[in-house]
Amino acid sequence: MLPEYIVFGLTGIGLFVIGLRAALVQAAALARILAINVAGTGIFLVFVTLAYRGHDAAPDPVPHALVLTGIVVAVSATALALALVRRLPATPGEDGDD
Amino acid sequence: MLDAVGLALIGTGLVFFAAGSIGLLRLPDLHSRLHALTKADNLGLGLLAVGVAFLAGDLLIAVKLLLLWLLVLAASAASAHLIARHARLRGQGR
Amino acid sequence: MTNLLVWPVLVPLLGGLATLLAPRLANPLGLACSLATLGAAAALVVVFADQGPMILALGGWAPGLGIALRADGLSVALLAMSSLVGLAAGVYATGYFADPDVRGRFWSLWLLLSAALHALLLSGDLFNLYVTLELLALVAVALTALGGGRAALEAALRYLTIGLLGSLVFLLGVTLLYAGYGTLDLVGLAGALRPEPVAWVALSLLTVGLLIKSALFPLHFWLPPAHANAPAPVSAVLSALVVKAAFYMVLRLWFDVFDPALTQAAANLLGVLGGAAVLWGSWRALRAERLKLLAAYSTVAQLGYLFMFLPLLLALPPGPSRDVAFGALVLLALSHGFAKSALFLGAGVIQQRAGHDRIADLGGTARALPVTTFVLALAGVALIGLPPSGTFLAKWQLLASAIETGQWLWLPIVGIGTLLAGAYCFRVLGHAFGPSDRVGAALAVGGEEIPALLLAITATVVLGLGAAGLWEFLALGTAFDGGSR
Amino acid sequence: MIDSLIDKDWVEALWLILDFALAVLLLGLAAAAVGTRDLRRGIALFIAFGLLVALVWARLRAPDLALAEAAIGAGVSGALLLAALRDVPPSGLPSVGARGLPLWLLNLGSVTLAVLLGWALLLALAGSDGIRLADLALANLEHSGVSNPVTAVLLNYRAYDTFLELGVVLAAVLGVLALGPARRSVRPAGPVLNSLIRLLLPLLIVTGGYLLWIGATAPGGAFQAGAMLAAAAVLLRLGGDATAGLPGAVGQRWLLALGIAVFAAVGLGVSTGGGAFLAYPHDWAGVLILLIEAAAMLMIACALALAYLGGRPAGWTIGDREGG
Repeated sequence: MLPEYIVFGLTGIGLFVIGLRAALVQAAALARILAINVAGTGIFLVFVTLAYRGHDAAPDPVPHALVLTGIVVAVSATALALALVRRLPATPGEDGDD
Repeated sequence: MLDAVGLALIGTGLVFFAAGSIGLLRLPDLHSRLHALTKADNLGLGLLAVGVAFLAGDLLIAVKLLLLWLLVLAASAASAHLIARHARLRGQGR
Repeated sequence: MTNLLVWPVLVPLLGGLATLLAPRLANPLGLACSLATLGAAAALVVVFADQGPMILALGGWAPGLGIALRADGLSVALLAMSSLVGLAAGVYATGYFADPDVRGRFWSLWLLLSAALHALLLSGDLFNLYVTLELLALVAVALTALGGGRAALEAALRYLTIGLLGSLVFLLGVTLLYAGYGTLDLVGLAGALRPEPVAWVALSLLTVGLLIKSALFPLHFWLPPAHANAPAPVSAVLSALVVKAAFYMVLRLWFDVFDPALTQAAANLLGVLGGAAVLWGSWRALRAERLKLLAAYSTVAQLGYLFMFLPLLLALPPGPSRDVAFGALVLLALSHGFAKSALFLGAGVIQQRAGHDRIADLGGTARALPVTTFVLALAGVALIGLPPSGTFLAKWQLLASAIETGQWLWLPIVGIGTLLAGAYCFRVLGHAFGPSDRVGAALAVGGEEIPALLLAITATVVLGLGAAGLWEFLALGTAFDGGSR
Repeated sequence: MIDSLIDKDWVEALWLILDFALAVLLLGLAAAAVGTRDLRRGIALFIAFGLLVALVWARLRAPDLALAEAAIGAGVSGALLLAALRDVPPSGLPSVGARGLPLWLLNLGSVTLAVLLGWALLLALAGSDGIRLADLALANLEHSGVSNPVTAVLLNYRAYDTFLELGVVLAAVLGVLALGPARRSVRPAGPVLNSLIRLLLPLLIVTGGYLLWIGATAPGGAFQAGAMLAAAAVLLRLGGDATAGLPGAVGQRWLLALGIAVFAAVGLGVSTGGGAFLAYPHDWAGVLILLIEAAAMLMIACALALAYLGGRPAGWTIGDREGG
C-alpha cells in the first residue's frame, strides 16, 4: 500500500507533462522558458516526494540537496535564456545569406 | 483555552483574507481593488499572526511574528503605492 | 595518485578563472592552460596504460553516499582527443578574435567548456552527469552566441531551449532510478538494476534526453544553425566533442549500467534512426550552400554511423568480437572528432581570408590557400572513409559485424552514405580547385592553417596507422564493472 | 497542541484535504501560467506558482528548499522574467518556432505520457525497499562537520556537485555578460520606494548573513543567502543605482572567481596529505564548509545581480574607464 502523499509525486509528473506540452506548443521564447521551468519544478516535486518519509521521520536529505542544486542550475539557465531573449530584438540581422 | 482563542483568531483572519480576495476579483477598478486587497489582507494577516502566537504560546515566537507582520505592512503599503502611482502615470484608472 | 583524475577538470576550470581575472593576458594564459590540460590528460593516459582503470572517491566517501570519478579506456581515449582538439582549436583561436575583449570572454568560456567535457567523461554518478550536462550546455550556448549577429543569437536560444528540454527529460529518468533503486552511483545502479518496466521507462527517458543532445535524427534540427553560426573554433569543438559527449553517455549507460535491461528492439530502433541520419544528413550536406553548414550536416550524418553500431554491439556476444566492434566505434568517434574539427577550422580560415564560406564561390582557394585546401581534402578522406584513415577501418568493421550478425540493412546504408560523403567532399574540392578571377596567388602558409593541418593528419594518418594500439588500450579493463567498489 | 482539540482521524483527514487542495492548486496555476497568451499574466501566475511550490516544500518537510524556492525560484526568477518583459515589447518577443503537430495528437500524447510516467513512478515506489541513501546520509552526519543534513550532502558528501554547480552559475553569467553592455538608463525612484529600500536593504543583508551562518545547523546556506544579497542588489537597481550596488568591474571579476577558487583551494589543500580531493579533515570540516559557503554566497549574489542587469556594467570592456 502506497502512502497518501504519493499524490505529490503524481502531481510532479503532471507538472512535468504540462510544462513539456506547453514548451512544444508555445511559440514565444519567453513562454517556453516559463514552461521549461514548470516542467523542471515537476521533477523536483517528484524528488522531494521521494525524500518524504512521513510526519515524524527525518526526511532523506539527498534529494533535497539534489533539488537545491537543480533550482540553482534552473535559475542559471533561465538567466542566460532571458538575456538572449532581451538581446535579440535589438540585434540586426546579417546580410541575408542562408 | 489558549488554543481555542488562537484558532478563533485564525478563523477570523481567514475571513478577512477571503473578503480581500473576493474584492480583488469583483471590484471594478484598480484603486478599489488595491484598497480591498491591502486593507483586508493586512488585517487578516495580523489576526492570523496573533492566532498563531497564541497557539505557539512562546513570547519569542510572538515577537518574531509581530516583526514579520510589520515588515509585510511596510512592503504591501509601498507596493500598493507603487502600483497606484504607476497606473496614474500611465493614465489608466481601470 | 588517484587525485590525478581531478586535474583534467581542475586545470581548465582554474584557467578559466585566471583568464576572467586577467583578460589582457587571455591568449598566453589560455594557451598555457590548454597545454597544461593536455599534460593532465597525457598523465592520465600514461597511468592508465600502466595501471589500468582508475577510481577516485571524492571527499573520501564511499561511492553511493559520495561521488566517484572513474576512468576507463573509453573515457581516457575521448579525454585525450578532447584535450588535443581543444588545444589545436585554441591555438587557432588566438588569431581568430581580433577584439581583445571578445578574446578574453572566449577564453574563459572555452576553458570552462574543456572542464565541463572532462568532468562529464570522468563522472561516475548519475546526478553528477546531469550537472556536467547542464554545464556543458550552458557553456556551449554562450560560446555559440559569441558569434554576435541575429542568426547566432537565434541559434543559441534554440540550442538552449531544446537542450534544457533534453536535460529535463534526462533528469526525470534519474529521478525514477533513484525512486526504484535508491542509488545514483553508476556501478551501484548497475548492480541493483533488474529488467523490469521501471528500468525500461527510465532508460527511455535518459536515452531520449541524450538523443536530443547528441542530435540524432529526427531530433537534429537545432544542430545545423548552431554549428554553422558559431565562431569557427567554437563550431569545431561543438561538432567534434560536445555532441559526442552525449553519445558517450548513451554508450556508458547502455552497456555499463543498463546491460541487463537492454532489448534488441530498442537498439534496432536507434540503429534505424542512425541510418536515417546518415542518409538525411549526407543529402543535406550535399545540398548545403555554405561550407560550415555542410560541415554541420555532415556531423548529423556521422553521428548516425555511431548509433548504427548499437544494434550490432548488442547482437554480438560479449567477448572478442564485441570488443573489436566496440574499438571500431571508438575509432570512428575519434576520427570524426579530429576530421570535423579540422574541416571547421579550415572553413574558418577560408571565411576570414575570403570574407565568406559560400561553396559556389570557393574558386581559386586551391591557389590562394593550398594548405587549407589540403586540409579540406584530408578531412574529406576521413569523412568519406578512404584508407588510410581510421574511418576506413571503422566502417570496414561495421560492415564485418553487420555480416556476422546478419543485420543486412546496414550494408546499403553505409554504401549510400559513403557515396554521398564522397560527393559532398568532392563538390567542395571541385569548387576550391576551380578558376577564379578574384584571388591573387599568395603562396605563403599562414600560421592559422597549421592547427587544422595537424588535426587532419591525425584523423587520416595517425589514427589509421595507430588503430591497433587503440584496441589494446580499450582492452585494459573497465572501472564500471560491479566488482570495483 | 491542535491535536488536543481535535480527534486524530480528523487531523489525518485535514492533512489529506490540504494535500489534495495543494495538488489541485499547483496543477491549475501551472496550466494557467503556461497556457495564457498574455505573458504579463503568465509571469504573474508563475511567481504565484513558485510561492505555492515553496509552501509544498514546507509541507513535505523540506524547509531548505522552501527558502530557496521562495528566494530563487519565485523571487530571482520572477525578477528576471519581469525585467525581460520590460525590455522586450510583447510584439517583439522572439519566437523559437512551434512544431506543426496537430493539437489533438499532442494532447493525446501528453495524457499517454503522464499515465505512463505516473505508472512507472508508482511501480518504482512499490518495488523499492524505500531505504535509499537517507539512513547512510544521516548516520554519517556526525563526521560531516555540520548538523544540517542538507548542508552535509551539499558541501560534504556531494560537494563535487556543488563545485560544478558554481561552474554552471559562472558559465551562465559569463554568457550573459558576453551578450553586450547592460542598459544604462535608470528611472529615479519616488520617496516611498526609496524609504522602503532604506528599510529593506539592511534587513536583507543581515538576513543573508544569518542564513549563511545558520546553514550549518538549520535550514539555510550559501544559495539562500546569496539570493538575499541579490535581492538587495535588485532593490538598489530599482531605486536608480545603475550598477545595483556592485563594486567596480575588477571587483566583480574577483567576486565571480571567488566561489570556485576558494572551493578548489580548499579541495586541493585538504588533499595534500594524501587524502582525496575535497576530503576535509574531521576537525576542520565545519570551518572549511563555512569558508566555502561564504565565498559561494558572494559569488552567487554577484552573479544573480549581473544577470538582473542583463549585460556588462560599465568598466568590463578592456580600455574602458572603470566606474561611471
